[in-house]
Amino acid sequence: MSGAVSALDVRSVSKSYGATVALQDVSIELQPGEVHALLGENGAGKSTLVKILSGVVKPDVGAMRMGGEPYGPHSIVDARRRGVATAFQELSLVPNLTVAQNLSLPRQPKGSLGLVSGAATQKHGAAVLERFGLRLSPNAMVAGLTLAERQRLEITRAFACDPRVLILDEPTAALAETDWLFRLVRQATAAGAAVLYISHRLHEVRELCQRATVLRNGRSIGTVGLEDATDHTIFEMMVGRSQAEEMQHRTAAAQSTRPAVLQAQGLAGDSFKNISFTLREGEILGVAGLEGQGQRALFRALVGLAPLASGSVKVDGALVRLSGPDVALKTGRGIAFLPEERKTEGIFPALATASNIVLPVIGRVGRAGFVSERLEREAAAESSSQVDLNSRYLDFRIGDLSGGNQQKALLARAMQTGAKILLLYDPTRGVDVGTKQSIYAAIRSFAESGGSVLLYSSELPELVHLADRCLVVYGGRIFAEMPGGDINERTLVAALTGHSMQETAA
Amino acid sequence: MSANADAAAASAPGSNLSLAFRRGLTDGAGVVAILYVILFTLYALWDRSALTVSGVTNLSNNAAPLAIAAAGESLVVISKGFDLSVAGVVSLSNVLMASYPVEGPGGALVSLLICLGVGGAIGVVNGVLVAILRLQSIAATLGTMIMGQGLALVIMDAPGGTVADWVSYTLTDVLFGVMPISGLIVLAVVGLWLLFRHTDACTGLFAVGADETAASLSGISVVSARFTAFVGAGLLYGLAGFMLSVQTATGNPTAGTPFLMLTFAAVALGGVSLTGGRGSLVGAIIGAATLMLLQKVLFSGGVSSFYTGIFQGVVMVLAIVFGSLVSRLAATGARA
Amino acid sequence: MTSARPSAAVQPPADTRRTGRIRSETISTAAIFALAIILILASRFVSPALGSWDQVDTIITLASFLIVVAFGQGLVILVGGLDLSIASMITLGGVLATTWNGSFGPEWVLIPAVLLICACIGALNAVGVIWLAIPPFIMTMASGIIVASAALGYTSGTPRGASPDAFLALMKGSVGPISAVLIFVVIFVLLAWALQSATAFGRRLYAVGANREAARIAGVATWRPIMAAYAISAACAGFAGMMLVGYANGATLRMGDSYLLPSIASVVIGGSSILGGRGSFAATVGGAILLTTLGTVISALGMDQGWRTVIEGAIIVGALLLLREDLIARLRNRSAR
Amino acid sequence: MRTLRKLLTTTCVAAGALAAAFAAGIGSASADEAKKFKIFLSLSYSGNSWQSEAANIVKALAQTPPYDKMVELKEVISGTDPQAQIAAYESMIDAGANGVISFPISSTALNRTVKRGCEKGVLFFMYDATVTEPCAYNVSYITAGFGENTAQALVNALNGKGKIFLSRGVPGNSVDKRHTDGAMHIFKEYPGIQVVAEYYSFWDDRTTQQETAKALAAHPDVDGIWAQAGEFGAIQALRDKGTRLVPMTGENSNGFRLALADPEAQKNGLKGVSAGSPPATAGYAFKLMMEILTKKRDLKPMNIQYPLPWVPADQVKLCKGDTFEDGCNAFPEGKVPSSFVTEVFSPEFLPELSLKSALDGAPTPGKTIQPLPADVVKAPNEPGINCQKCEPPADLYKLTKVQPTVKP
Repeated sequence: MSGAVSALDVRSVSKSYGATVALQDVSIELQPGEVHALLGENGAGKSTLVKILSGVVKPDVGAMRMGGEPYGPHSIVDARRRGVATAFQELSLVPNLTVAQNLSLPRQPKGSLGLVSGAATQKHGAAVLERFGLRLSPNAMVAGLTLAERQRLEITRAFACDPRVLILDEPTAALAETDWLFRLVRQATAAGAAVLYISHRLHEVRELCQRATVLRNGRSIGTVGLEDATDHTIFEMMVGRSQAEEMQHRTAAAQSTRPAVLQAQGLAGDSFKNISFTLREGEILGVAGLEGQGQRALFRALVGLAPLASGSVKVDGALVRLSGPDVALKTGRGIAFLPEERKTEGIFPALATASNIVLPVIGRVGRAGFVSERLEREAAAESSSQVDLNSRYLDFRIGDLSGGNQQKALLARAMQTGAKILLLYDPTRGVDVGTKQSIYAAIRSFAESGGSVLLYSSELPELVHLADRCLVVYGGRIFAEMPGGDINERTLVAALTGHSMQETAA
Repeated sequence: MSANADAAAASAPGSNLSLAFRRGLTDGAGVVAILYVILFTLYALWDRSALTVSGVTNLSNNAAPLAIAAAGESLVVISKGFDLSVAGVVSLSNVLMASYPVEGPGGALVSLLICLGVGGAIGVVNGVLVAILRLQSIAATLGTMIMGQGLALVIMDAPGGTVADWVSYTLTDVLFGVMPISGLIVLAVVGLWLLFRHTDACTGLFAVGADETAASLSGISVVSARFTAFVGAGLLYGLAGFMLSVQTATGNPTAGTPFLMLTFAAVALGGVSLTGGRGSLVGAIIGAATLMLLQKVLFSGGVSSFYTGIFQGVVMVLAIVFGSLVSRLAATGARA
Repeated sequence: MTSARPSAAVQPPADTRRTGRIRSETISTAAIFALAIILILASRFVSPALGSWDQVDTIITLASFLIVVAFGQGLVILVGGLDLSIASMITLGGVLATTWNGSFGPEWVLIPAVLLICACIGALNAVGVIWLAIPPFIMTMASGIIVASAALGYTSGTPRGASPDAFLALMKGSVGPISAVLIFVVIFVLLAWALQSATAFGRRLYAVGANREAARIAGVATWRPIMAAYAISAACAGFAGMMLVGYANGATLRMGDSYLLPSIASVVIGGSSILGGRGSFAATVGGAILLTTLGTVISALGMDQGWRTVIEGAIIVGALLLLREDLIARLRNRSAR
Repeated sequence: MRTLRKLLTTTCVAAGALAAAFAAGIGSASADEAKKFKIFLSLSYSGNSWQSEAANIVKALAQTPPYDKMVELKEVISGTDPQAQIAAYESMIDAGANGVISFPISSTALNRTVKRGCEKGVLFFMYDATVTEPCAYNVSYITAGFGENTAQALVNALNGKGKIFLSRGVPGNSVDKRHTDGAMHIFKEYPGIQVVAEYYSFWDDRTTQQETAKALAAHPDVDGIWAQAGEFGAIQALRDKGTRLVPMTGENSNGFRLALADPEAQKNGLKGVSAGSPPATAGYAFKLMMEILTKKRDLKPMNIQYPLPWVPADQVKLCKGDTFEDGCNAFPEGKVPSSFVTEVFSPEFLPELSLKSALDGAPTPGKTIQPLPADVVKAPNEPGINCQKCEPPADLYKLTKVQPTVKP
């Protein structure tokens, strides 16, 4: 990068909370018009850096310059005014306000006598939505939007203030297709903006970014040009050691001979209809679909979290009525569910990791209703080893753990229940490469030991690598079913978008 | 692209009108208003005097103090807090007005300013404790409530004193032979609220009440939102104390105590979500009016006074259940 | 499996994180009790007779009611609710225990029966909260009003009859030099603490309170702990009512009114979150004792009621400021370094 | 969805039922529209026995012939909230009441409404507590000097020196203030008397017991207690600490009178006098009102003083029967709760009443209403108690029941 004055220049910034060191001597430099990736495992300090750049927290030491000027925002608004806008990973939209209001926070357009004008707000909102090709009603309550819609809105809001530096933290976590986002990014960079792009999906990064800066344990390891860095080297920088990523296809055994453990017959519900499939013992049945194709409702319905309008579910051949997760656990060989949203549906931040893991079976650790700390820890340790969760974390509050380890703990909880049927909804959302490996391994060994898995993933490679068979849902229906051999990204993508029925059928 | 398509599909049912209507129901004001109408009909059926000017005037004079206090409380509740200090502020402003009566319109103004001053001051203290020092609102305001009650006792150790006659008679009177002035004052509060609805501060209030982190990441200052809520509430409590004094025309160091539970009942009845972020000051006001009306209805209904409590309780529960059902129906209806 | 173990490579930013919930709570608890003790010692300046064992004994006796009530209140708050019906439940417990005393049968039938009735009413609160989605605040307030007026009607204003002997013995009796109620309080606190902090049930309470949806997904039948919490709260209140009856040998209506706010206050001063999911009973006990001590010391001050009240409020605020979470956290980190 | 609908319907049904209940209520209310006096009984409900006894005897009298044929009595309970009582008064006036007999929650807050009622020709009779509105009849013992007399009695019992507690009533209440002012007027004269603790008992036994316990922790060496209602709690607090009792004065609870008469207690140091607020006032006020309504008596609104009961330890006498006969003034243990206020009866004013009336509000079989003595005792003016802007008499706090036996 030649002498052009950099859009953003961060020099040896450090930040620590109490005794916890989050960032130490981190430096990063963005050129105007470039898309710069920020890589690192969960807990490497990416989020902290984002917070500092966007003015949420102040660094303890370190210098920041923007276009040559010293840059030290004392609030988000200030940062925005100086031209730094952020789309946060934990979406920063206010649920009980409308799309339009959210787009104009914190200052809404004023009408006569300095009062907020609803009409103007709506107009402004509509304009923004139009400009960024978002087909939402400006009056819709954010609470009513799907996760993906919210993510788009979050991104749009960041773009809307035409920043000189744009920070996108995990912008695709909830998006299955990225064209829309990438187009926007390219437009912005073409206009000379610098983009700091944070994602765990390396293929996205390679597609979009020119350079990448890698963080590890709160330190900046270095910056590399992406075209001359192999995945291997990048992983090495991230996890500190060569990262052999081997994913062989599971030998698609003659699954059909194994007994069926979960049979769905003509299920219909909130946003899906006429869903039928059979999950067999030791099988990993993949579910592929763009977001909002009804898969979420389907999964929730299978553990009784959402109502079933019609259809029948058989577990171990017996007709069952699943009225709630607690019932599902006790049904047949047991059904456990790994939910979509870790923070809101998964963890109990204030409780220790061990307690989080054993909660479903808390009654079983100890006697006479009294919990034995020892038994609890043993049980937790046992199942956390299955998901390769370091046992030292067991005593921490789970809230203090990195997202990846939280996810491992939640998977451990699902296995802890002893259920032999797991419904995993996007188990690797927003977790780092290493953790993904551990989770894959855990899922496989679970299946090999006779467990059955229904697996939805927003990342196709996962399905390609893990699934024995794969269902493709589209518009709330099963659009295609492909046996292990046929699963590859090309056919999947085709099916996902609802095209080329005949090809997949063939 | 297809993603966008389904995104649009999911958020299709957002047509302006139905939305406004739904919001009207879901923020509770609608439901409690219906309840009020029903009760008032019963009351009018059983008591001829209900529809006379004096009847209406009594109702509004009776309800005004609680209504305004509830209005204040709802501000804090919307921002996801509890404010017990209402009891202290009402007592304090009441004894102040009775100890230092000032005659005439000017006097009324002076007294009003005193009351607002007291309320505002205690509101500021609450704001500092809760918004800045981040104490739990229910605990902090318990403290300020007790202090307020104490000060009231210091100023006046037994009921007595008189509120200036001009103030107490004029403000409980009727304008143009039909409109009770106390009612007008409540309407004024409603008007202020409707104006406030159109400020960034108000949006901030709701945002903070619903999701503090998201709000702050959206650039809203949580501190100032909370602070505004408590100060605004304090001012309204002061006004409530003023109206109470106007009605009772005298001072009583424990005058505010009954307001504590009643305001919360009114707020909840008015459909303001006690978990924050949802509700309307109007709802709280109607809720208060409903509570006061209920006493009258039970009286004219001739319910044995031992058991009036049972009816009050049942009505409260029914109102809430009904409200939540209607709003949920409205919501689900919109989704379908 | 051959895939590497990156998580091993991730150093936890700082091991002080290990000092999780547990220690911060022990610290705040210790802090509260410290405050109470300081108050007692300081009260010597008010009157030399204060600060004696005698005073401690008085305080424990007077605090015993609050402690019992606050336990129930604490459980309800822990599951994200609030119980405003306890005032009426205290009255109900007292009224039933006295009016039925003798007529209902032996005490070992009477007392459990009364507790059962209270528990059922508590369960009804839970039904309203869980299935009718009524805000706990309004549900318990309403049921409180209903129960109160029912009691009023039932006794037509004058509760008759005397306390069951068991509670006379509990409140007046003594084992050797130690008063019976002191022993009772110790046992009750131990049991209650164990129930909340060391049982599966307690764990579920925390889970449900912290994140009801997550608890449900994790396979907890969330309605059970919630209903249990409300039932226990009501039963505790009823029991406290009977203790009060034993203390004054007679019931009056509204005898519970003076315990509603203090019960909430002791829980919150004890550092529990009013929103649920956080808190320890030990700290709540501390809160209850602190409030009672404050009462005794204040009432010994030789100034008029107004100023006394002001000071009482000021001290409560002061205590809250001292027990602020971030202060405790700072202490914790320092101790962890 | 389906469940929602179901719930919705059920609530509707419930609401319907409620309305029906109302309808039933009004039915019964409008049923007997005979030529009866509409009388309303409006009381605060501190829920203690004093309040219900007062209410009960009024109810009992209203059912005693011939009143049972003339009176339609309706009771309204307003809790402790003046606002609620104002609303109640308004409703009563609008309902065309002939008379309202009431325990006013506030001495001043109700004036406006009372005045309005008077203008509409409603008789307002306040018993025990008072209002400062001149158009209402106040019937009360308050002006009879409870505070100063009991204080003097205590001083006498202590021979003019010692540490004492003041167990007061409700903070910010005018009655409590009047009593305490009277008492302090006496205590101030005796430098030997030292008030070491002053606390509020809310006129309730249990609260008195708890507050006294607190005070005892600070001052175990107390020599005497001056108490308002709730006094029996003070004795229990002393007993909780041991056997030692001290001289004390208090009001009229049966428990206290029994204790005064109990030789054991006397041996342990209890002596004193039982005086104070008599529920009988309510009955007296009611009969006065009826006599005016029935034109048997012509009386302009005024403040009427009810005699202060005064029973020193040596005059406590247990009743054999169910009412005060031949000078008895307390009931044997177990017959009534210890918190029962004995002064419900008055052979002079209320011969119609018996224990049954006081406890259940039922008339005494065979009794009929007897006329009241012709002349009533006018109460002296007391600012803030029974008049707004008026001069207190020069001899306010004059002793009427005891004389000083010790020089200051």
